[in-house]
Amino acid sequence: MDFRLTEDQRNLRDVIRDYLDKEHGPEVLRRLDEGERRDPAIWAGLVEMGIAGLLVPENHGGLEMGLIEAVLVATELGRANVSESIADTALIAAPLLAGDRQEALAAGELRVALAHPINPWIADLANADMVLTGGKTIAAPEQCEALESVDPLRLLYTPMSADADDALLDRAALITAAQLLGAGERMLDLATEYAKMREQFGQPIGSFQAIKHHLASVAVKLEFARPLIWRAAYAAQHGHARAPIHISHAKVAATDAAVFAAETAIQVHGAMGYTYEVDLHFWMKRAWALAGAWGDRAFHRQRVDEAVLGGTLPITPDQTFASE
Amino acid sequence: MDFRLTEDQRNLRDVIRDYLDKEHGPEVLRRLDEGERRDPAIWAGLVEMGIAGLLVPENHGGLEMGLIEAVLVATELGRANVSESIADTALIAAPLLAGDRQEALAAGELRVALAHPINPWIADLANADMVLTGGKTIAAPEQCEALESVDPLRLLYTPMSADADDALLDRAALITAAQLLGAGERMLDLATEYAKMREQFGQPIGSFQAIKHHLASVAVKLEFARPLIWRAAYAAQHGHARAPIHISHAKVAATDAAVFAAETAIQVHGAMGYTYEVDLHFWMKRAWALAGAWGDRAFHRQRVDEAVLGGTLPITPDQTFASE
Amino acid sequence: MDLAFTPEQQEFRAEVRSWMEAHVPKAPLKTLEGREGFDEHVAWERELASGNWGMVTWPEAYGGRGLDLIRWLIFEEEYWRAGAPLRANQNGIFLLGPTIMEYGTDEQKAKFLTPMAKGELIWAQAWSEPNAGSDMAAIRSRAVRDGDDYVISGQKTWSSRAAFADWCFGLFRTDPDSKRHKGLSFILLPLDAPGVTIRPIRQLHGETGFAEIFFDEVRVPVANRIAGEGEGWSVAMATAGFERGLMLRSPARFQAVAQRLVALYRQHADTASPDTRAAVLQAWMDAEAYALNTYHVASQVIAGAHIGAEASLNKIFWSELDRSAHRAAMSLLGATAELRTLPGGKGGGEENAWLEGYIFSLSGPIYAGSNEIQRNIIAERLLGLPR
Amino acid sequence: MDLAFTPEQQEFRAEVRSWMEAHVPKAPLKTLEGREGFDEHVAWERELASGNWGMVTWPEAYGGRGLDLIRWLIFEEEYWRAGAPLRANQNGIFLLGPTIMEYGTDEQKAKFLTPMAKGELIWAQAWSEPNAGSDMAAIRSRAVRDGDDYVISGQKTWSSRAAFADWCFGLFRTDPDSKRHKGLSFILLPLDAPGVTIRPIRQLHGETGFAEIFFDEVRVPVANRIAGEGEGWSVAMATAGFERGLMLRSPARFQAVAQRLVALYRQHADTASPDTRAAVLQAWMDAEAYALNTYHVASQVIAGAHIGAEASLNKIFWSELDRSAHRAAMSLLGATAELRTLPGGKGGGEENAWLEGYIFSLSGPIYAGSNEIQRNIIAERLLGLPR
Repeated sequence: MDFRLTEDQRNLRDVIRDYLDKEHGPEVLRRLDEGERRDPAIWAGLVEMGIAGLLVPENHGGLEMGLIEAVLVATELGRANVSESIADTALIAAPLLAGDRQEALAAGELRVALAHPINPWIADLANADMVLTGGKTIAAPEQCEALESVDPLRLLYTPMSADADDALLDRAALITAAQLLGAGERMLDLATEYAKMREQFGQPIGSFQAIKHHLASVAVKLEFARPLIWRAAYAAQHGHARAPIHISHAKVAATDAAVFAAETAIQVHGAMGYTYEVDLHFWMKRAWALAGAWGDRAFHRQRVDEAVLGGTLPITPDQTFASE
Repeated sequence: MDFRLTEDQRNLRDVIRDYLDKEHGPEVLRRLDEGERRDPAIWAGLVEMGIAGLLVPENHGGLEMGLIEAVLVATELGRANVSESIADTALIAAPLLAGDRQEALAAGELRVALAHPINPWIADLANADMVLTGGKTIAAPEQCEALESVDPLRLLYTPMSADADDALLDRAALITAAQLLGAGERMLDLATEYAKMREQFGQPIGSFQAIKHHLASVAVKLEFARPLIWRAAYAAQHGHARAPIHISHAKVAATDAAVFAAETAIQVHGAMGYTYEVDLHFWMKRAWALAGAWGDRAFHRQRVDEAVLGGTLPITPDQTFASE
Repeated sequence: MDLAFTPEQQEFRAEVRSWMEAHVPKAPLKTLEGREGFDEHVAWERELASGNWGMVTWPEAYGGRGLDLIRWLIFEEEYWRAGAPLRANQNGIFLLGPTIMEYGTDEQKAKFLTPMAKGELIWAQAWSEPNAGSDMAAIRSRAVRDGDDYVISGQKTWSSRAAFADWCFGLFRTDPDSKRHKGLSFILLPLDAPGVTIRPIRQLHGETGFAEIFFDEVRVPVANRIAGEGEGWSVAMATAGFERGLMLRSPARFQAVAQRLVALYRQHADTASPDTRAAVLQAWMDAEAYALNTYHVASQVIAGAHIGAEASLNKIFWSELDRSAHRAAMSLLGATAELRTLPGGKGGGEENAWLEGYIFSLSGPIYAGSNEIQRNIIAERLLGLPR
Repeated sequence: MDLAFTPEQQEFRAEVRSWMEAHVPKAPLKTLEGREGFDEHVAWERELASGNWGMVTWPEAYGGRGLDLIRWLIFEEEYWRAGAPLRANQNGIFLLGPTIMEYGTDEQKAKFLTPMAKGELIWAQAWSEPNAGSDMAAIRSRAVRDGDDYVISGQKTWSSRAAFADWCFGLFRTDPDSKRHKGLSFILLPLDAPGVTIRPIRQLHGETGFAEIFFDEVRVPVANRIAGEGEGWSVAMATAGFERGLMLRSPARFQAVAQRLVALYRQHADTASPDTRAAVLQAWMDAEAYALNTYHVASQVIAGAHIGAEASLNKIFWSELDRSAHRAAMSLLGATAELRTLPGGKGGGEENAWLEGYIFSLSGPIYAGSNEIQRNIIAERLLGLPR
């Protein structure tokens, strides 16, 4: 029992974070929003960093890492508001594909869209090379209709038939939870920086206790969502029977933390938070979008509710890490 | 349409408040708690003030007032933490009794205990002259067993068979809501006074924004519970079909406001709030007790839920004062 | 206490209802925050004025009906019951109009009030500045006296409606050596005056309801000043009082939101989580409480009472209620909450008004004095806690 | 990251489980806040010590087992799983013991630690004073040097356990001219020393868990001072760090509360309101999150990390979780929530532990540094906001 990231895991996180801080700042989001919204150079950079092949076995050209590493990277993608379909392709679909496809995927030559009945849309379908649904891959359609998300950098399409697949749903919900956590962390950072700089009544607003307490409450929410995501990743990686419950729990906690971070961050920013000029809005919109993706709060709460209040899950204090 | 208290109503409220401020302060609560918990002199004083006969017709020796006046008086009884069975007898039972009994009641010579299956206890049964249940009065039993409430000034007894009676339940829930409002108002006063006086870090704690905002939030909750109680009283007085829904709504709002006031007041008091030495605890305990009396939150929320979400109640904006 | 409407009030309600049924646009207008939708909303203001429904609380002399606040509430109930549009004219009706009636000269009343009532002059606010948001006394924009004119320079921001409005009103520093609340004057000016530049602020959802206004030596007659030079702060506080008070936030509007939310809940009842179900019911209960409190305050105002810091209780309650209601709607919509157009059957779906409403509701606890400021006011002025 | 227990850890769990099953009292003890119950709890401490379970994290040299924090967590899980009593000895185990190990002399270690481990010396805290609650630096009680003794005068309050404990530890002003954090020393003394008067504080629910301690020229050897004269503040801060940190608030305790709450919900599922159902689930989810975070922090501490202001995150989380859980229980109990004894079948009911627990939970956000102070600490030290 050692509930810490390994040195390798910390290095991975830091390397990705540093890269994205340098290459994928708010100015990139603005450029994408005013342009084509996807940029092959960004994709290439993420592939270059090894993210495409993160979960692909070494003999297929990947890094053969696991779900812990995947949620760490997903958190960084959320923190940087990356919108390329790298999370869907590399962190969700990759292990569910056949070996030859994994090879192309690790090389950055394959983009996979994910179709599941829980979502009324398919993300990034137009530029996908194939679609994963119901446990198999099918060709992407010639034509599809674009939907408009509140998040300008999200590309959603409809309609296309989708078949259920629990493994896909669980993995996708976990990776989405990690992205929500990252978005929440970034919003706390943005609001904290703003509170240090913005002055009213002759002093930084961050010196007012009301602002301090708002931001402290966000910090608490985020701090206690994080280990839920890590445990869920570990349990899923190790095939624990209760992993789906842990994933649902993590998705609920990450959603609540991110939405709370968004509402608090805009309150701290005041009217400025309401503008396109400050960067906050990109993350708020992503949080609102991901809140309902891959199972909304109601869906995931219900899964936990059935297990816990329904009595199917043993809940004595010694069961925290149980595998059954 | 005039949603104000009349001058008579304001005078009534002020007279009762002044009387109770003078005659029924915290020192009286301490004396009762250390002694017999009931005091004929307090009862006599309340009768003298006309409360016993408040709702009794003039030709039976009463003041022939209505439910608006009853909730105003009940709010003051809650604010002063009066524990005599005057609310049960005069504000709830009186109009449900036959004329000759009302006469004795108005004269202060009759105390009525209320039995209803919604409560697992009967308050003040041991010193009641009769019991009202199921729409009729029966003799009080020779013997009964005392229960212990968290509230030292509440006298509860069991068991005794009780029959349902919607009219009794509704009136009692309304009067209880008014008492909860009064208790909440007093707790806000107590916490505000404490915050002005108590110093930490070289200044009154009431100058810290966190304390200010806690208390402001309580003020908001109370302010918006009050008119709900008044409307419910008016609707019940005028026999509006939706009066029971209004009463349930008022009970929920008053309970939430009073419990929130209690939790906030103890937080503002800090460790002192946890002691018997400051007065706060009398009102907190009363709030906790009345929260579950005459239908708890779940019961009353459910009644509103069935009407509103269930769709039986018209809810267009013009229906606020509808009588159907 | 009398909670029954008089026969006259009931007749009035029937009159409003029948007019609204005949005139309210069948299809929703485009958003007020774009040019096209703004023009549609102005056309609706003129339609309202044609029925003499534009400024029902104003005196008849200025184009109103001289109604008391109870009838205003009845009017609003029927207005929202009928699903009528947002008011392009609300700055004029509720903020500037009452201010001119209280502080304006006869000439100012004649010049401004009737066109306003007719929907011919749409007003923008010019309060906030980049460094004077919650702290409005930090205003720097200046108006320098030059003969019969002021020459105005500076910048205002967060001006709602300014992108499309005709005139604006705001505070300017007429005494350059003054500090804080002193030396400010309340001045009106046309937004097409030479030297005025409007820069729409792109909002987070891409619309442009707010704007910055830049003033570069804009000449404005002294006659456009309301009340005395240097008296602007107290005039503005009276205006802010109206704003924070009940008039701008009609309870019927929130009751209509709650009603739509209940309908949305019924559509999603089988998948709603228990906390969302509770939140829906709470939103309805709170909208009711807000309506009742407003009737209570209105009754007091009719009887001559002055509403001061109590308005802060209202501001907090409606803004938090509105946010909670829309948050619950977002939860009910789940995976479709993020879509700007809800999936429909053949022929496409409808605009996701809940999403727009949620985003707008987040501004409620911020504008017109942030809820942090409102809680300070309650604590200090109503509860008497030390500053 | 390795979230599997080692075979040795599993064996350890089995060992604790089997001992607890054999030794935990079958019937609940009387409340720790009365004399009789306190004695029962002290007897339980000695029972624990007889199995060498009293101070499992302490070094063996001082009567412990030298276990790391992961095993401590396992121990706690089994302790609460078995329904074992509250710890009378917790001030000693978690606050004073570690402080003496870090700052004490060899003589002090020898004199105090082993008796503490055996449950022979029960300790009370003497931190707060009437005017030094959240603001602990405002301490006035003084210790005047007189040869090899200090002569102590003053008053402490909110001393948990003091009504029945043997000794107390606290801060006293050894430099009469000093201000705030300076000139304080950390001193231990027996509560039966001449000049000490204990006045139990009657709590709101009538029990007397807290007490005031009055010192009237109490002579205490200088050898009872921990660390140097005037160094008391930094010693106390280290102690407070332990207190705010994970050791005093075992996650298993809250998981056990959540488990009981879920069972209570099942009994009342047909009448529970939707928001209460949601609150029950949230309490369980939060107790899980708290456990995970604690394992995370414990793993870092084992690897040598220092826990500073992060402890404030923990304090807020467990205290608000505990209050929410008990609030939900009160809602579930409805009309019976107020009763001190729940109605039972023949032979009477059981004590309403939820009511006592709710009242106790209200102290969580207050003591050990109020949650307002904790939020200040998070904002200033973790987020770097200006003071």
